[in-house]
Amino acid sequence: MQNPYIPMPVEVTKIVTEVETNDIKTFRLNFVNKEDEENFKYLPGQFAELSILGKGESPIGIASSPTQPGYIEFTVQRAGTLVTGIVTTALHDLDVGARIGVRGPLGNSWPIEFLEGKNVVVVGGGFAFTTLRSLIHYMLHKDNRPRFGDISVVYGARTPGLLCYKEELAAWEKRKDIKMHVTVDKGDANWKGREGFVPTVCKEVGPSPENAVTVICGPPIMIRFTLPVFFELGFAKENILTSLEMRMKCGVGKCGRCNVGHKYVCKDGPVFSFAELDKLPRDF
Amino acid sequence: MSRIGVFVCHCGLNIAKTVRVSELAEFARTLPDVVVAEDYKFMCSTPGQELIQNDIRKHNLDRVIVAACSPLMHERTFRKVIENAGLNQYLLSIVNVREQDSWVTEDEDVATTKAKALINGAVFRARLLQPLVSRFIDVNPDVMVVGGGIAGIQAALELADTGKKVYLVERSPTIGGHMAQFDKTFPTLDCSACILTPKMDAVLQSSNIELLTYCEVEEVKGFVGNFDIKIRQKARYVDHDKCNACLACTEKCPGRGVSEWDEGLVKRKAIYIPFPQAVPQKPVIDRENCTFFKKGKCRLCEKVCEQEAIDFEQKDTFREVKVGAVILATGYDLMDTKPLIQYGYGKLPGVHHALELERLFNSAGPTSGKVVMRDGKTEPQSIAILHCIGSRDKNNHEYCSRVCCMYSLKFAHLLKEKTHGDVYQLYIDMRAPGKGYEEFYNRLVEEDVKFIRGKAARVTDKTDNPDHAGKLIVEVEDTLTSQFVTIPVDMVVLSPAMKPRQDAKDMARLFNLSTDKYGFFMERHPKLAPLSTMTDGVFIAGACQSPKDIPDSVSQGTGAAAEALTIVVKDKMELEAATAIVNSAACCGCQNCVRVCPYGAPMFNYEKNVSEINEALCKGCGLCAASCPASAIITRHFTNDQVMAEMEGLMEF
Amino acid sequence: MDFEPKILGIACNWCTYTGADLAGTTRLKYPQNVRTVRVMCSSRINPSFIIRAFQLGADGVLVGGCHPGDCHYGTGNLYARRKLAVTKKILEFAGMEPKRFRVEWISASEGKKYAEVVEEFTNDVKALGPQTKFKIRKD
Amino acid sequence: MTAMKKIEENLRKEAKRLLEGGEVSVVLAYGRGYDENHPMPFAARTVEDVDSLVFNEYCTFNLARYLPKYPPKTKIAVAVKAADSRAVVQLIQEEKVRREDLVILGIPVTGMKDQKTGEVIDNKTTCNMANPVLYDILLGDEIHGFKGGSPYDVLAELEGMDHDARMAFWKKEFEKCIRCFACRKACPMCYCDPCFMDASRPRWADKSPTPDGHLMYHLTRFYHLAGRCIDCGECSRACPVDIPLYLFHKKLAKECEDMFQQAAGMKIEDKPAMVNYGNQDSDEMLK
Amino acid sequence: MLKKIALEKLGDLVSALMEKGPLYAPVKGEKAVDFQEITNPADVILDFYNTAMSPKFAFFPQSEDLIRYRLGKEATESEAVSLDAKPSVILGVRPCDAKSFEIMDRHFLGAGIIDPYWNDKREKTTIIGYAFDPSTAADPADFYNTLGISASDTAGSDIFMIRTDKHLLFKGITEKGDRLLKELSVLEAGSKTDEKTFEDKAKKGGEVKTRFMEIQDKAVAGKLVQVFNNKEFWEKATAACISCGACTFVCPTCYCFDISDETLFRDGVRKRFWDACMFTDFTLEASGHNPRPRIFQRYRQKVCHKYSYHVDKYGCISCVGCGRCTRSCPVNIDIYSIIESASKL
Repeated sequence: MQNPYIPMPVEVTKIVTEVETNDIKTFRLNFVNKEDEENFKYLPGQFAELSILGKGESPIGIASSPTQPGYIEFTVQRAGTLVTGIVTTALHDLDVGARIGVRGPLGNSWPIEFLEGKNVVVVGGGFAFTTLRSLIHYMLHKDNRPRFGDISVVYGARTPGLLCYKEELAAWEKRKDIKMHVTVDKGDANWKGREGFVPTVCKEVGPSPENAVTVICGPPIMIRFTLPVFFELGFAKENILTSLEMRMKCGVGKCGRCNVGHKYVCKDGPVFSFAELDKLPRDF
Repeated sequence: MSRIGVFVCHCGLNIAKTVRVSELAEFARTLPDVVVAEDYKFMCSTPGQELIQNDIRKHNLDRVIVAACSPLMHERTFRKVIENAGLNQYLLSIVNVREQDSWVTEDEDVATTKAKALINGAVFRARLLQPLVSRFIDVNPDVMVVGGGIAGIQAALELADTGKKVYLVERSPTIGGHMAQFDKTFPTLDCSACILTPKMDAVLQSSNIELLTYCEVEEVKGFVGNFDIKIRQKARYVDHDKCNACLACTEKCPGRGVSEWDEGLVKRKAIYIPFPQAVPQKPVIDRENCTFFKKGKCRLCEKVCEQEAIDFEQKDTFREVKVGAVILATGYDLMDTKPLIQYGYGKLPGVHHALELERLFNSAGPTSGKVVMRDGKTEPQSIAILHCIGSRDKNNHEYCSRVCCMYSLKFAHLLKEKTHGDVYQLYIDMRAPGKGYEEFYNRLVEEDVKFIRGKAARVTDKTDNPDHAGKLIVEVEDTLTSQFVTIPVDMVVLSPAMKPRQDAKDMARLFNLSTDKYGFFMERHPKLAPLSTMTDGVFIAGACQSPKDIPDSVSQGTGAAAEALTIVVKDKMELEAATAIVNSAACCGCQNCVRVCPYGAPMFNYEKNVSEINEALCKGCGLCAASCPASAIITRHFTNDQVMAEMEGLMEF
Repeated sequence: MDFEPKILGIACNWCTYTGADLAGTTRLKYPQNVRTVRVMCSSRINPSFIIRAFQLGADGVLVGGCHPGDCHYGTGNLYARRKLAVTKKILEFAGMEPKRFRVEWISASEGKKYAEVVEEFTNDVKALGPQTKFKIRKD
Repeated sequence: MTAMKKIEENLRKEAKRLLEGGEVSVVLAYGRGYDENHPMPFAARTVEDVDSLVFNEYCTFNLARYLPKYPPKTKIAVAVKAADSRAVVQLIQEEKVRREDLVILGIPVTGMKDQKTGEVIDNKTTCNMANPVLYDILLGDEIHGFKGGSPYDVLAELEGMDHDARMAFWKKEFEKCIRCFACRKACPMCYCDPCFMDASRPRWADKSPTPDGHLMYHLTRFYHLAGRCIDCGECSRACPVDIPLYLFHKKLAKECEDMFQQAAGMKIEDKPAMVNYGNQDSDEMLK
Repeated sequence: MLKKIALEKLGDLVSALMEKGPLYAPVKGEKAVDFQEITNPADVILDFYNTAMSPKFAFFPQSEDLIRYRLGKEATESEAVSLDAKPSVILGVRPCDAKSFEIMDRHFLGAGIIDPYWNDKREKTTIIGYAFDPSTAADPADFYNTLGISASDTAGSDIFMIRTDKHLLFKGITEKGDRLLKELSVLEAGSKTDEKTFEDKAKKGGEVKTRFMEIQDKAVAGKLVQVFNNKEFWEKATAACISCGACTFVCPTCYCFDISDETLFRDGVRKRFWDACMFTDFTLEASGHNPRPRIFQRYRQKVCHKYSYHVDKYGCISCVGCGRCTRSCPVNIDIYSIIESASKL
């Protein structure tokens, strides 16, 4: 029996600093043991605990897609300003070649089967785009793409420098099988793209609720203002999905801190539809 | 993880002699996160600095540890070094393996073990170091010089010459200081007044110098670049703006006070200028001796003053002066020799102290330059000059006052010239280390001055020897012959110790300075920063730091002016970034920080119920952090976790 | 082998640390058991540092600051004195030998005093033997 | 009618008057618990609530503990026994509450009992004062001539021990600690939230319940309470594993009184001793 | 299977059990009685009402090492702490506490993930339950009857022990219990009379009355969902709460834990240890956001978790009415009273 508390060893093979403020980095990790890699079967939307012994663990959404074999990727924001998060700071101090641990995959995923055959509207804000990136990669894979309807993406950040995955965004822009709407709150001299807040852009884009599902991840304020837009467009709560964040420790539904009602976000989540959330006590 | 480089300095043999430096570097290489460790002969030298910089680039270091001399010595140097290599200067940790290790033991094992522990502590701490960004503040371009003696005058003139505005604060009614009392100066024997008064006049004439005589510093606020100093203008009772310096008032005045300038040998008027060449040439009223103030009537001065400048209603006034830097040149006091009853000063009229004799020599002095006994007419036929009165004396002042040997020789020469009497020098050691000093001594040896090596034990007027009746008997053991000798003389001159100003401690407190164990102002470093103090922007010059002669005081005045210039020449200056800040998420609103801070930096935000620190006022002492029960205050560069980590590293091995 | 105590020193930058440097500049010789942490002021010392030092295995803790009245920050060490006095009472009542904790005011000019204090304190701690009361034992 | 009954009656009377007249918006006092011997702290906000107010010898709670959580300018009546009133005074000194927001209902009483053991606690685990040091309304008759020894008498045994024995004593006691933090949470002076123990940088003590962490936690907490502890004994009564924390607090209170000539919570105009210094301070205290 | 031993031979039994492995049994401390690992057979006492701390520590210690590591120059060496609990026995577990193990099993062994640490110890431990003395009135804080537990309930025990005037009677409840009983040669076989006595005593246990209210798991769960948003109710009910963790730490069915790495010099341990939902920082996120910043929210979480969420998730209330939380509460907050008044809303 696999002990769910013991991390698997991984090696950092690539580090990308995503944003100009240097506080968001993407880490590519390769499993040290082949069998761990084989056991690590995941779907977009799942997360894992990154472990640095001596510092602790931090639950991070998986940013890569299972369609990208050989490695897994995590995009990590350094937490805190005055008092920085111990684990995320330590992660940010890592160099290529460092060995850390991974526990996972944990939690549920974006409901792939539910999304199949539907149009998917992906809405992301800032750093919370990570598992959406995973989902997009997954859906765009040539084996998977036919299983989904239209894919459109609204992704926003405060400034151009704060957009993650810039190269991928550019590559997706060029594709015909995905509609990209990348926006920033405020552009700069070099910014030729769209300006405007995510909710406004969603309204402008105005996706049809017909056979469509939207997946939303972003800062609470963004979600608060984006939800009404989708309700207005006629999306049912069952068809609006999001990924919750709660303080987690064990990641396997045992330590008892990440519950919302009887659901443990780490095990029964993090992905919930707003219909499901409506049934839970407002305790998050 | 961090990428730490450790650089071990040999300091020639200073460190390498007792600390096994290569072993230290080897040890450092075994520590987690240490990417590179090297040792080198002189880390502070150019090749040493380049070594560090190359390694930073080559190994992509993000923390640097230098095991070398005390951080007080070279922290700034190495900060610059790493900054020039692209690292934030606060990502440096200095390990003191010289002053606190290699120099204080002879045992190699002990020294090396300790050095290892210290390096380990530094590594633990270095991991947690954070880059800090300095803040810049506007600098007030003006300078204040406190003390109008020769050092202060020099400093003020130099600064004024560069175009800087200078406030020269002097507590007495005139500038000039002790030097104004001297007749001749050693060893060149040029006339003191002749070289001093032009400088005093230059001060007066300089449009860049605002002379604030009869003033005292009352309160000091602010910090380097932005001092806010409150000055008390003591009431002069004479409106100097109106006064045209006719000095008619001083002629008519019936009041009499003791002349400070003449060391109390004569009286002066109650409305007076201290001496004829005083600057400014405008009188003040000595309230204690003024007939009007004592008896309620007189006002003769008022009557004779055509300018109507006399104002008995005048009160002390205050003004705030803003300056960027301050030079303290507050000078010295001469030790009061009365308590040394064995020398009889104050009891035996023939016993004089050095400054009294200076006045006797001076043609502007009470005797118009004649050396006579206190009766005003008798010329002494034999004179003994007693060195080291209160100096080099464990019971009084342990230090050497530095100038007495030389001025005693000067006295001998002048006495020979003026009296043709016998002159005895009673000295412990003859100290003549200045330029031309030894030659001066040799010249005096040839002038038939009697040198007796021994410290005078006693001066008495009691004797069984009828030949000595009426004489002062100086008793001394001649240490060259080991014989006890008694010398009958007419006059005894004491060369008392120079000591810190009586109120030096108060002054130190005002400006936040340290004083040494005698009470002289403490310099930041005895060798490398003799004019700087622990308070940034406050410099010291002259005898307030330790006894000095005129050439040294003048050099220091010039030097301090240059130091002050380094600050006020810039529009903006960088402030120490290691200040405290409140992590408001953890603040419990207890206000302890507000209660304890000596600088009033923390303020309580009643709306948010948390404290906030004004970093411009923060000096980074950390008192608030230690008083914060919730550990919500982060004292940058000395954070709780940095200190705790360093302790952990120090205690591991 | 003789017991060589590990002593943690915490010295203020302006007086005691400078005084310790002076002891070095004047080449005084004294025992090398004290490993010093430099802080800006003795008032920076959080009493928990001292408890922690003992937990880390320090056999003694020596705190040095400016003489009362001479604090570089004016009043810091006056507060520190109260803090450290209470710390001493806490250690003592918890059962730590009070002689393992010493506070000395050593000015920048008192290199000699620094050396003497270190020597005396080292000997005192040596006589008490290894400190085990607070020391964290990992087994 | 017993003195306690009379206090209860006066408490209800005054509470009613204050709430009715709108002088205060809340009366902090004691209410019924799940049985007679287990009353609870109770915040009466309406006249109807007043009927639930009780007072008996088990009403040991120090209600000053609840004061800092109210927003400034809330008018509060608070029932205080002697030690509790000292807590109020200390909180006023520390500007955590404002005197003008308070109506202090003083309870002069002796013979309060520990709920677990039924023992009278007067000078054992509390400061052994009978009358509140500060009050607006006294709910019973001032008590005269009450003696019962010094609050520091209980220290004799520990003070008499040698260092090793004392260490052994505290080690044994601290080892019982389960880190429930009831001591700090019950303490009227421990109003920090988060507490230093919750800090992640640095972790002052192991977050897990290790004996070393217990030592750091308790000793540091004792330090934080030095010169501020008003000896109400709540920490020790709150402790589910019966660690006699009051002994350490008493010892430090005694030492602080000796050194700083100031007892905690006696005068509003005092400045908290540990963020102060005095001209009479001498190096003797470091000996 | 029924076995017995004379009361005065308790020491022999204890010694025999100690030979089998670690034995946890009630020991009198200075003030309270608590389970401890027995080193001296004479320490075991059976004259007690209930222990101050619950026996959950036997499977879920307050602090438990997961990984030991050493920070190295090149890499961190680490080693998972092996799961090698020794077969052990807990003697003298009161029926309500024995019941708690079943509830905890649903959590630690349920929902598709088995907690290896709980499982390891749980599997290897034999629980000897111990009926409450029917001649002693229940503590006023207790309410195990409400949760359907009687003073001589055998549920959760492997062996159930009842004390008579002169003897201790042991009845095997589970296979594991029977196995142990067989191995204990110090025990005599019970006679028919003993069986009868056991039955009588057990029945008598049913007559011990604690506080009681009619409660149905599903109904109370639903009720609490309704009451959830009644802020006034929760604020008033928890006004006295000081948000310490005493109630959760003494509770036999509280299982929340925290995980933390603790390093000294360069050796460290990743541990898990009890945490409490009553603490401010329990849910505090790194961003500074805290979903439950107020005391009433945390207390509501505790009550709802036990009486509502646990029912939804695992099908039973996570409380056994042992009364410890009420007894240990520094301000006498009583969960029973809160449930009672919530039900009446």
